Amino acid sequence: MFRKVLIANRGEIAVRIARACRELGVSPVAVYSEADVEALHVRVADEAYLIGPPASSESYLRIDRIIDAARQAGAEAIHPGYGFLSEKSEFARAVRDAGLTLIGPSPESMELMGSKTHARRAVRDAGAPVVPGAVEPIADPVEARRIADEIGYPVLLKAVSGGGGKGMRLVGSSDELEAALARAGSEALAAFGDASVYVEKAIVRPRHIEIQLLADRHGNCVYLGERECSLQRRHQKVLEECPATFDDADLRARMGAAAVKIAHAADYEGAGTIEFLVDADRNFYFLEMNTRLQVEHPVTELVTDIDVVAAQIRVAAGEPLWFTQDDVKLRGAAIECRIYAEDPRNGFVPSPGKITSLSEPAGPGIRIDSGVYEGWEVAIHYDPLLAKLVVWAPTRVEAIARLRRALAEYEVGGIRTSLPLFRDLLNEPCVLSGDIDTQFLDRWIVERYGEGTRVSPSFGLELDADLALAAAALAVAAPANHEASGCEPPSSNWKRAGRIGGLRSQR
Amino acid sequence: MFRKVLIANRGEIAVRIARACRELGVSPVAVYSEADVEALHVRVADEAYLIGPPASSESYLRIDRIIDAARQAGAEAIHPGYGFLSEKSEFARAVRDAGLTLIGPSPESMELMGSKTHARRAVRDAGAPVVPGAVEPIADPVEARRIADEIGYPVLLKAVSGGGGKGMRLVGSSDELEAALARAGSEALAAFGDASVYVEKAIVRPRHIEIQLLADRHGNCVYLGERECSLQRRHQKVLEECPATFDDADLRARMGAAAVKIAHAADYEGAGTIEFLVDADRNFYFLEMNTRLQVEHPVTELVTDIDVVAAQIRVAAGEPLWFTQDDVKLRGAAIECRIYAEDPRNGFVPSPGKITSLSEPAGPGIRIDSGVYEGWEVAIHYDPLLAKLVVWAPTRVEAIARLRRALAEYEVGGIRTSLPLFRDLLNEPCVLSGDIDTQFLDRWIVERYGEGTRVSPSFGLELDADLALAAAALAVAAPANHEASGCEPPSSNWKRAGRIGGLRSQR
Amino acid sequence: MKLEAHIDGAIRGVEIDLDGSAFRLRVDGRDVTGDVRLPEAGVYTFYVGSRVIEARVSRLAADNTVRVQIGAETAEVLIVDPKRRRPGSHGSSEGEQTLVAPMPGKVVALLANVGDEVAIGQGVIVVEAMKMQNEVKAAKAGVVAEIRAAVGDTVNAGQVLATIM
Amino acid sequence: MKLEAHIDGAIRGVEIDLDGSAFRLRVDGRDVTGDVRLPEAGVYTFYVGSRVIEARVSRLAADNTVRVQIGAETAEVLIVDPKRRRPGSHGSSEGEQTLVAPMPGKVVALLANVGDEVAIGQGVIVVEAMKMQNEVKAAKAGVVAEIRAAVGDTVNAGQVLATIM
Repeated sequence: MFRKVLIANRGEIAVRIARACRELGVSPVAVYSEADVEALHVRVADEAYLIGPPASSESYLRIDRIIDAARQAGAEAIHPGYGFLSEKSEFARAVRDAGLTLIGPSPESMELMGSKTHARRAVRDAGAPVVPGAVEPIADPVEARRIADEIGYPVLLKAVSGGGGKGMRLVGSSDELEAALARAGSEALAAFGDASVYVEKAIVRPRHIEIQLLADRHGNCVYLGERECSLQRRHQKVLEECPATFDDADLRARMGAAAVKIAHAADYEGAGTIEFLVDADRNFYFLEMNTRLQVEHPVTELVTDIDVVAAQIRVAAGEPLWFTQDDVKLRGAAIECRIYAEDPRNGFVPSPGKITSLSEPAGPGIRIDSGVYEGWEVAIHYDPLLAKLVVWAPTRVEAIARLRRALAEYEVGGIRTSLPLFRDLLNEPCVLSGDIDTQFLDRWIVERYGEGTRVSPSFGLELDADLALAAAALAVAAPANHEASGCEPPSSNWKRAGRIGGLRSQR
Repeated sequence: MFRKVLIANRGEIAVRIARACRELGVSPVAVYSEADVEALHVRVADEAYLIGPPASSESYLRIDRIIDAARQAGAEAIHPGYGFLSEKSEFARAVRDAGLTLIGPSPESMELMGSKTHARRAVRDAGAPVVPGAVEPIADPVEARRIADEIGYPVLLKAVSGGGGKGMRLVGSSDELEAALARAGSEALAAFGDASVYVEKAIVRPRHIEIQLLADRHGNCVYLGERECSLQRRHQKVLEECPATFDDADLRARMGAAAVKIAHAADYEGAGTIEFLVDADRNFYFLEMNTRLQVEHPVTELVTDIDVVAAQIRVAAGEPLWFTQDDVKLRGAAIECRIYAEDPRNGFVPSPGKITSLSEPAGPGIRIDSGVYEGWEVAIHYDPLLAKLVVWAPTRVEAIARLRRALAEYEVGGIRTSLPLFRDLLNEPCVLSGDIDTQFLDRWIVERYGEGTRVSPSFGLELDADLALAAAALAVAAPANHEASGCEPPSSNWKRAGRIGGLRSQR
Repeated sequence: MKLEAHIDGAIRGVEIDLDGSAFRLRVDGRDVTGDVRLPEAGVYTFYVGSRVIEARVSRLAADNTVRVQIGAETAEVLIVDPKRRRPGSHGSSEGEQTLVAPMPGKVVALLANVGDEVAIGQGVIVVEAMKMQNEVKAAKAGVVAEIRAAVGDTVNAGQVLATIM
Repeated sequence: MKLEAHIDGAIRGVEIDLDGSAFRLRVDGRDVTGDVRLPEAGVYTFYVGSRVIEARVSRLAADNTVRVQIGAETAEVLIVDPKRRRPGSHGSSEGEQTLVAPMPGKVVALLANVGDEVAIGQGVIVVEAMKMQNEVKAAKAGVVAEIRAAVGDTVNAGQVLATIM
């Protein structure tokens, strides 16, 4: 096992990795930007290295400084987390060239799976299903029409160099094709400096379901069930679950087998995720591979009992996987909510600022992976993910009840967060029944909140609504009576004589 | 299902039960003494009834006031928690007479199992092993000698009306018997107003292992594995685990079957626990039955995935158990630490007072069941249990590593707690290997801490020790620089120019 | 004391009096009496009859509103003292209101000019950060006295952008 | 500033100076320099070279000592300013020290009389609660000026039991 691991990340995931290190007896080393001197991921580390100014491009994306820090610390390995450098093959290569171990796959695996064309070919060669179409750039409208006719409408036009929905166009029939092609091309050029697009079959109302993989360097690869991540806002996941809402063991086995084949084809090592689209008939199609840890790994951990982060570190240290596919059993249901610093009731504007108070839920079946603390100033420079609330229960229905209870216990003071979104979502019949697809949330947000207009919530009970105003009035207008007095409540020997009297008088 | 449940308890267990109620869609109703107006168990309830002054005898033990409160609230059922009225059959009877449901067994079951003599007879009749001896009070020294000779030395003298170690005497050989008999009798008289004692075989270096049961009113009863509670200080449990440290499936099955037989003999309903002593040869002997929820139920919940508190409420509402013995599978290992407000390094003196800060561990595999919050004044009137830290991991070794990590994250400011005890215990080879018995902890405390003298801990690293003094000095002598400035840290745009310069200069 | 609560576009009168821990509340003609405790900073626990209602209150630095959470439900309220006709007690000197940037970012639009009358809640300046736009709104009615930022300026959190008299 | 740390029966000299967030520490002839931050109340995060050491500090109301926790390890320290020869800055007026009951309970023994000299850490009064006895100790050396409790008295937390000059 390693003696020291440098964590090339920040926020909740850096804290999560530091905890895994401690439990393995490994000393965690942090890196940080000037904005993160007092960040939680620095506070929980044994050592920390300043690597630059706040901008990511000058700090968390600086390969040279991160490798220098690892060398100075004497760390044997680097955990990249997610985002930042985690899927950059040049980082993986630089780490290897420095004689260090990257906790993740080889740069060659990253490059193979990072290229849409190569990944698609590898997946097809491995016998796993891909979305019908061709990822090669199309030469002209005639070729586009030929391919579209072949695979059948509706089709999707996608930017070859793109991602995140830009340069993407849905084409319902052949007479829309030419105009859509022109628009997609110019959007792609504007966004990515490359006008080339390709054509693939549009999967109508697809679910996003992904398979978590773990592979060692001794040829073993297992899948740890699936995750349903269909609830996305503008292609960003907001709530994930394990198992998928329809919990189909046969589909899981087929998707898992396909995912393992793909991993073998990529000569993959470490934790990775194969994302699939699943259509209404439960056909699944390869979407892409994430060659790193996912934000949503905790739901898999809770349902499979396998610590994915600890496993990453152990296989990177050369250990063979200590369990087989048959040992992986799914039990119960887990749901994760991503708590972002953004205002769901006002167009999801970012809400940085100081966290003036923090109450986190606790008790049975609750897990909080947080990167913040009371008093921390959420900066504008980075991803707005503050923490993840994850619940587990024996059934999905019970997990939802538990999540509702946990959300009522959760408060992040001083800033707006996505907590109200989850409270609202749990009143939505389609979410409760699992009747969702990847476009569901975007539609629902427009229906529920409108676009960009603040929606004021209301209380179910008139008494609660009245007391909410009373509390606000007391906090603003009479702080001297309460807050300014050092938060000291009135004497607790005070007697509510009327009440106890009332009880007594009935006897 | 009930609409409202009154929780006749306080502290962490009342909060735990309120959470279970919320998850079942049941409205939790609290009762409280004058000392608990702002207690957490009141704050998390929908309704709360003041039932008297701080002294338990005037509040939490007042059957009349609690039943009045339940009537006023319109609660259909009462959950007694543990301690207080939970094992008082007169309370169970009063609840029944009031037309309400007690979440627990019938008064008849309580009475049967609450009497040592009757319980022992019932257990023996059910074919389960009891400690050899006779629980009938002995008439004179001659009879005592006859019984002791029959069962063989060493023997234990125990008070018939007693419990908790008082009036208990270990007798190694026949020539010690008469003097021990006299002392045990006078101790028993002083403590319980009843001098009668009985003789049973002394189990040498026994383990305390107990079986968790769940029974419905439809004749179904299952056991949820065992718990090892051998680490006790003066007969008070401090650390519990599931499974037992030796994790013996055959023993578990035999003890479980015996426990179920006993429950059937008592016509038992609800959650209950059969406590056994287990000797070095893994023979087990019935010790007593606890006819209520146990403090340590979370370790069972984490290893079996069954929510014991929710199950109690559901079976009390008439539901049949929704799983069979075959469905109960143990996985992984769970350990619970009881965080008490007492000072382990100074003779375990109680340490009431205001909790001035509170940092609780989080992340994977951690569960906190707490009854306190930052700013809460821990009162002298009640049990000193503040919270329970419970960890789960796939193996006991990993659970210990996780517990160590969690203990480093845990801080309760302003008062002394048992946290340092657990940190010290996890450095003890016998605890790590599971080579423990019910007397282990009392011996170890004397060896490690001496009796009643403060032990000052020391830091492993000189730098840590020096900085500890620096922190103390800053906190005491320069509060104006820090705390008094509203806890505002220096600007986070501050540049640690030297460090980043150092990194740069190496390139 | 009598206050105005601006919530969801409406203005509701709130009258609350404290006597030790006892409170008397009047909202929209309804009277509520009971006790209130502050077990933690920002936490108001109300005891009304046998009911316990706990409200977590937090001032949102971004725009001066107060968020109140009871159970899973939340509301955002702007409290105004009608005697003084200015919101809450948040820093501005008598009669003057400063609008500050809620976050570091870039000014992308001015929605009012010096001399314009603005209503409560009316947007005055738009600041963009992380590709999201945020309107800086007037927390009281008045006249724009000064605008200290121009379109294209980079601003820091807390920087004064405009004043309203 | 120069202070004394009373820890585990020994007295250690502690000299610490702050310049913004930079600190210079001298303990037992060893020098340590670095930065220190206070991210949360009571939390001191030290940056020494590349090492990060976080100390959680809490004043124990029971007996005026300060507990410091670093990782899983803790120490209890009494800080004394030798210039003023009185511990910490905990409420007592110059030259006078009050001993208070750390919890509600019953006085079961007096270990010193008015006029007696007492040393730092010497027990003066024993209070019992929950069947456990607790010695109330002198936090500085001095002479017992007054004893305000008798054996058998019931006392409240914080009640003054004795004063030491």
